[in-house]
Amino acid sequence: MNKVVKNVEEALVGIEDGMTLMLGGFGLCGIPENSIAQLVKMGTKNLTCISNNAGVDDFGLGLLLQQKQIKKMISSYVGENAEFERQMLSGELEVDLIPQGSLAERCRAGGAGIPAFFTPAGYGTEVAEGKEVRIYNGKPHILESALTADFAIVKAWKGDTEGNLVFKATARNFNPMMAMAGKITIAEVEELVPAGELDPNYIHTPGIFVQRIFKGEKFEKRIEQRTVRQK
Amino acid sequence: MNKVVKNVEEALVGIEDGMTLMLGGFGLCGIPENSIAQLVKMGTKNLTCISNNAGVDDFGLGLLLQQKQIKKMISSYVGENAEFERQMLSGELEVDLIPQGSLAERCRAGGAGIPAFFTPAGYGTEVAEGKEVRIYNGKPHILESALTADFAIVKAWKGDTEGNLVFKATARNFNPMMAMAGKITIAEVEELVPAGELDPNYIHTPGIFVQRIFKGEKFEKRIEQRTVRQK
Amino acid sequence: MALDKIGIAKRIAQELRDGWYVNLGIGIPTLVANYIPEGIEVEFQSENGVLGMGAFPFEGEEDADLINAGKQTITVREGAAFFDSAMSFAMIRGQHVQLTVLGAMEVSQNGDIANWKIPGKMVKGMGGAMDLVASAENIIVAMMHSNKAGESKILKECTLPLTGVGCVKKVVTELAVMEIKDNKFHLIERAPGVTVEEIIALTEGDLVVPDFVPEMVL
Amino acid sequence: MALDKIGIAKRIAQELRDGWYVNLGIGIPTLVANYIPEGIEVEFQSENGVLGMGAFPFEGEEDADLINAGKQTITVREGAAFFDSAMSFAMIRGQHVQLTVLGAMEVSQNGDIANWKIPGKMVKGMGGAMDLVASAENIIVAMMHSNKAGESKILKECTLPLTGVGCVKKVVTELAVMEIKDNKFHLIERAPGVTVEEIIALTEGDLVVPDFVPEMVL
Repeated sequence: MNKVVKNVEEALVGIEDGMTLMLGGFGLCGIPENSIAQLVKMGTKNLTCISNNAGVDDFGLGLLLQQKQIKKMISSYVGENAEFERQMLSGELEVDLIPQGSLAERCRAGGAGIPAFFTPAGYGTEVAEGKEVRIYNGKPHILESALTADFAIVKAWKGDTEGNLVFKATARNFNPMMAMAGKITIAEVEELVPAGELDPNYIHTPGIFVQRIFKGEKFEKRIEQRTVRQK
Repeated sequence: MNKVVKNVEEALVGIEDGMTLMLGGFGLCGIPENSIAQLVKMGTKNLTCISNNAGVDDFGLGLLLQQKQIKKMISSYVGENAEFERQMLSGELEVDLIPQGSLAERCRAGGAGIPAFFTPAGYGTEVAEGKEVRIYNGKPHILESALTADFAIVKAWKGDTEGNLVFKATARNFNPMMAMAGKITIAEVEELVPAGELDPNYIHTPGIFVQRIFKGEKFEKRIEQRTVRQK
Repeated sequence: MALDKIGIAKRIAQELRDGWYVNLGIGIPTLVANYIPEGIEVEFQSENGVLGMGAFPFEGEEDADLINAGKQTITVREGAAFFDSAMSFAMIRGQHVQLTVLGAMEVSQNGDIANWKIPGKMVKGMGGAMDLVASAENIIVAMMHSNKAGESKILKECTLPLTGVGCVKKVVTELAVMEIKDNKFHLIERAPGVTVEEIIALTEGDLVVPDFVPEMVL
Repeated sequence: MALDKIGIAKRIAQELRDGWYVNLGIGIPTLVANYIPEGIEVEFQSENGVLGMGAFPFEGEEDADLINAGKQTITVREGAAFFDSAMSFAMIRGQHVQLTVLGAMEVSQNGDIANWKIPGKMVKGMGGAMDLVASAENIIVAMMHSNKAGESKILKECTLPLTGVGCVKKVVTELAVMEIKDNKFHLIERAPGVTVEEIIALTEGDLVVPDFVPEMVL
């Protein structure tokens, strides 16, 4: 089942103002940078973006924030982005902050047909406001619901023509769950290979979750905190 | 963190009468056969076994059924085992039949600290009796709870000294989720390799879930339905 | 003449659409894979953890670690993927599989299905069937129209413990293709040479019969 | 003399036990990895998806695809494993991680912790902290005893939005090691040269002080 589209332009066809997008990545690691650049070009507005972080001021989702294309962010951590903080504190940007594990699990649940589940994370905090609480094993848990998106955009290391994906190291992060939760899932990959080249034992995201796949033109893969030791 | 134990005898130390065990495998594919043989030898009684199937009459969990070591089975499909059916229909054996997807998800939930979740599977059937029902997206769902076990016993293809596991083809099945859900998880593997030999990108079960690992002495890997075509 | 199992499989195969992921149950449904219409591409998912199932292996090339949900040895096509049972049912429950074909002991006119238990007599378990029928958007049942005693299995109400409620959309038997809607069976096609009267006689549930009932083309 | 950040990290490192899986938060907690006591083996989990974190990379060997939860480039040890965020928090929520060390803006005597938001001023988000504190059996907080204005952060009740309730078991500051139980702080050790009086002066919460408070041995 060939899922290959020619380029990022073709891959993002159908994304419209007001839609909900999921975007993979943790910090700047494993983000779909080609697709984000294309979203800037398209100028799509009033987006709801579900993404663990919001990039930095001049890279990743920060680029969409600069252009005021995002109406609402659903994230767990946004500490590296001054423009984000400004828009949020000024009320220009709606923000729904979610514990990271709940965010991951809610995306997985959305993809897996689990509409809701109980988790201890956030009990007794702002996050639990208005949510149902139940005691399990003597501990309070809150009921969290599934997340889905009109489009999920993920970035993989290698992908094949059938949409099977493999991620590298910690660039995997949210990508596999978001791939499951998109009504349409778009994968940008560093290497696009023919079906049969990836070992079926070691596929991270089976192609059934991916509707469109393309080879990203350029990956800058910016490092947020270059930390080294001396030889 | 070295998790290696000498042999199956050492691996199964601590399993006692009346305990709850999870055992990986689908049919006879990917079952921990060395550990099952050892359980027969140990003669441990009144076990509650959580396993998708109950083996066949003379292999897999069927061996424990023959010896009447099992008090209760929690499974999804038991159609290949006449002794099982006899014990169940006569009331000698307690049986809790669970939809296969709910069984997999309940094991995962047990390992993942999710005490309960909603699923559409089983609504309107015997499985839903006594369970809470809620409508999500216009469809009724039932609340299912997590499963855990005193010991989870899984079978992997390759494992390293740190307990990282890799499964082969469809022998993966329930093994990864059960590995997550055991208070103590025992892995029997075909190949035991030094830490560092398995590619960290392609570990199916990270070692954190595994407390004991050993190389199985002998794998018969019996085929239930040998189906072939002619050349 | 009533269809044989292969006929039923062939007729169901006509329901396949290009680009679909399909889950085939044990028995007749498994045979559907042999009759994919030309020019379309589908992928088969097996709930024990494989996407991209291929043909049965050549003799001597069976791999005990590679089976389908019917425990039969299989092979995989290029582009296949293996995964665990939780991921497999994430695909099913999350409606990523476009078509489910499975067998049944009884089907009722509101779309209920029973296929896992005969109280006091037989309990094989539901396996993945309850997850499949509760989740799939598109379910086709492959079954015999009546049992060996000639009693209809196409019923007003199921008598056996249910596998799922209100979920079956289409039934293909050795005699007919029927759609289920508005709490009735609707006769769509009849097997070659089978008369509408024969079908009516073996259908206990309410059956809507249009003026013209075409014969299946296999 | 009050400890510096390294001192706090060294003291916390003494809490490590052989065979533990440990999650270290951003900031001082990250430093703990540098002071693992001899003769014990621990594995570090980072919630962005790695088990078996090693040292920082040599210059020129950084990999943009290999970072820790603080977004720092890292390396991994032999026997490491990568996984997705759902799996990572399955480890955390499922209590497979034996120790969590994290920073805090405030801690209260019933074990509440606040570290993610200052209303109207600063909102970084909770990241994985809420999952970690809600799940971990064993949580050590690394923090400063007071803020720059000299106001205590070891409180009767937190004033900032909470990250978790009743979860902190132990606090290590530049001045002291304190246990939390029975709704009180219990002074266990003092930093070298720091007096009990100095600690009392900077502790707003109820503090139980035993007759003898040993100095930390670092």
